[in-house]
Amino acid sequence: MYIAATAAILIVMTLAVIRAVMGPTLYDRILAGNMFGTKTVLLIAIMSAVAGRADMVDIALMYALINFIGTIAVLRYFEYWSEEEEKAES
Amino acid sequence: MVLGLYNYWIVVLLMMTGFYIVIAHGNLIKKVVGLNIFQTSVIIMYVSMGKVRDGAPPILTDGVTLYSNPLPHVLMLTAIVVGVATTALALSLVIRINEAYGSVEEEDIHTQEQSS
Amino acid sequence: MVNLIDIVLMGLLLITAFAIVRMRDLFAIVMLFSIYSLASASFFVNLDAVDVALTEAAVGAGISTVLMLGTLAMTRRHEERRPRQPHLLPLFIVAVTGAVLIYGTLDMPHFADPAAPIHQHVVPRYIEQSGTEIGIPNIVASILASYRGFDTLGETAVVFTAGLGVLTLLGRFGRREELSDGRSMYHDMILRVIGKALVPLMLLFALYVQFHGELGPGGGFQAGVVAAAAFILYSIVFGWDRAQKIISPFALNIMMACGVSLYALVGVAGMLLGGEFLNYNVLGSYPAGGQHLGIFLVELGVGITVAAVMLSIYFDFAARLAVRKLEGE
Amino acid sequence: MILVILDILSWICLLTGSFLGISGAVGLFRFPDFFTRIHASGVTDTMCTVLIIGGLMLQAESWQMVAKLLMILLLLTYTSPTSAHSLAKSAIRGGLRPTLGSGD
Repeated sequence: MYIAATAAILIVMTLAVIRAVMGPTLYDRILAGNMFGTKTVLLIAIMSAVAGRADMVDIALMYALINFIGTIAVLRYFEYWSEEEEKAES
Repeated sequence: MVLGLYNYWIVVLLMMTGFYIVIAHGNLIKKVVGLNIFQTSVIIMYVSMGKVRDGAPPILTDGVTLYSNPLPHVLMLTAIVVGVATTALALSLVIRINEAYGSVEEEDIHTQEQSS
Repeated sequence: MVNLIDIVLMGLLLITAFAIVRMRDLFAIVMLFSIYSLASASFFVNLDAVDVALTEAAVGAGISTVLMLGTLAMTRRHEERRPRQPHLLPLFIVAVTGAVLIYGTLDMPHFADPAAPIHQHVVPRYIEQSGTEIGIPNIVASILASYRGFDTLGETAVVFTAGLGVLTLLGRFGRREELSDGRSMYHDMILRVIGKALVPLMLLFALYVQFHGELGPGGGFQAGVVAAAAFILYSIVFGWDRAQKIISPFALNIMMACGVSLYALVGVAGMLLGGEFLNYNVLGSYPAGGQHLGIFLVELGVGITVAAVMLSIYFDFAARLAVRKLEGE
Repeated sequence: MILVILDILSWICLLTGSFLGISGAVGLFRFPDFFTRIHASGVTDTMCTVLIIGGLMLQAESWQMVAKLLMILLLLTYTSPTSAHSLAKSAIRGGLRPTLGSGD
């Protein structure tokens, strides 16, 4: 059963990478990156369940925390750029 | 017989991709990304060398005798943190170059150097 | 299942790497690079390198993405499309180097081969003896902090030096309180609430990783990065000027030096008590107890240095951005 | 008996979660514009996480594992809608507009 879930998550990851490579807008790439991140958390959780080790779940926990920062940082710099553009236009 | 080496070959491919970015592209930020890809592929290389078939993560647990090799893990763990510190240094150099020359393209910088 | 995950993740890594070569938009490159590092980190978990995966997770998706984005904000977003000399020469060099390396791998033992030479020397001793000699379950931590403690001292010093380098390149001395990096995300209420809830959780998790590092994956390097990431999140959501009031750059500079000094002092303490430099056996009343104390202090030093350096680097970038904004106005 | 029921429950959870995950990814891959894509991934992502982590929790051997998985679950249910929300908001602010149908 684990292997079915793993395969499904790997398929999702592949599709997300393809979307991130194709774009077309930057937001699509961020969305795909975000999705890749959550699926990585799940993949690692499944791997640690297969290994039966609680300490490997720490890594998934770390991802769940850090992935959020990545997305928020991207959006923060987007705001920075849109401010710059507003300034350039005015 | 050769199939057992596919991991290393893909690593070499990744490494060469990073190398190609570093030598063929003029944009300094892209060069830094290329260096990072190269570095990550070296890390993958070491970690794959440390894997032992059916081994467990190198944390001692009762009833497990076969562990993967912890030594490459130690070396690579520090390499990652040192890598991000040096990446930060490289990026701050890029920022200073951009302030001095108004560009992060290698060729622009070169022409400005020539003309001055 | 190990092989399935291995092959798929390798494929994903290749796709991302090739896409990065072709991409012109530097922003997209940074995004793809963060995906690349996420994929490589799950790859590390798959190959049993849990500590490496923890580090890569904290560093790759968090800190290096943030730093690269900061650089992009200060430079420009697109690679200039510019016909260079035909790409044949670099391609040729790369092909030759790659062929030589692949030729080199032909002599290597097969992937995951238990009989490979790398597993025969030194390592069996670490695996068999570290449980009794050091007395902590995480072999990686005992090699990192004790058997190869001298290496790690060097690495910590390198991180410290890189922090100093960034400080000299980007830091502005003098007053910078009146600077701000512009509209923060403070106006976004959902983000503010979630950010406020997450920051203490992350700090708690950093402490867990720091002090649980002897039992499971973790240790000073990872904990330092997570702690820095918590402050970076705060700084992103609430503004850099607010974050600076909580932890001042001056305090960070002191912490940077204190961490390395703590590490080195533990070594010197070993010498004073009659052992060698970084020999922890003499620190306690019995060897394993001394090892415990030594590893605890050393990891603490590493954690403090790494956290301070990462945060100081981020603050330097943010300060530069703020100065740029001020000069632009 | 209870173990069998737990097994079956966790299988159902894992399979449904995988199905939701794949449908979200297909949506991300096939839908025509950004807003439909974020809809596809945002709707399925959280439920997929809940189901898969829940399935793993039913299989877990120790309470430590259950507690850690619960932490992940909580974190993801907090962060993933938040980032989807901020992303959509940021896209609107950045001038991206949904493509509307021809109105037929």
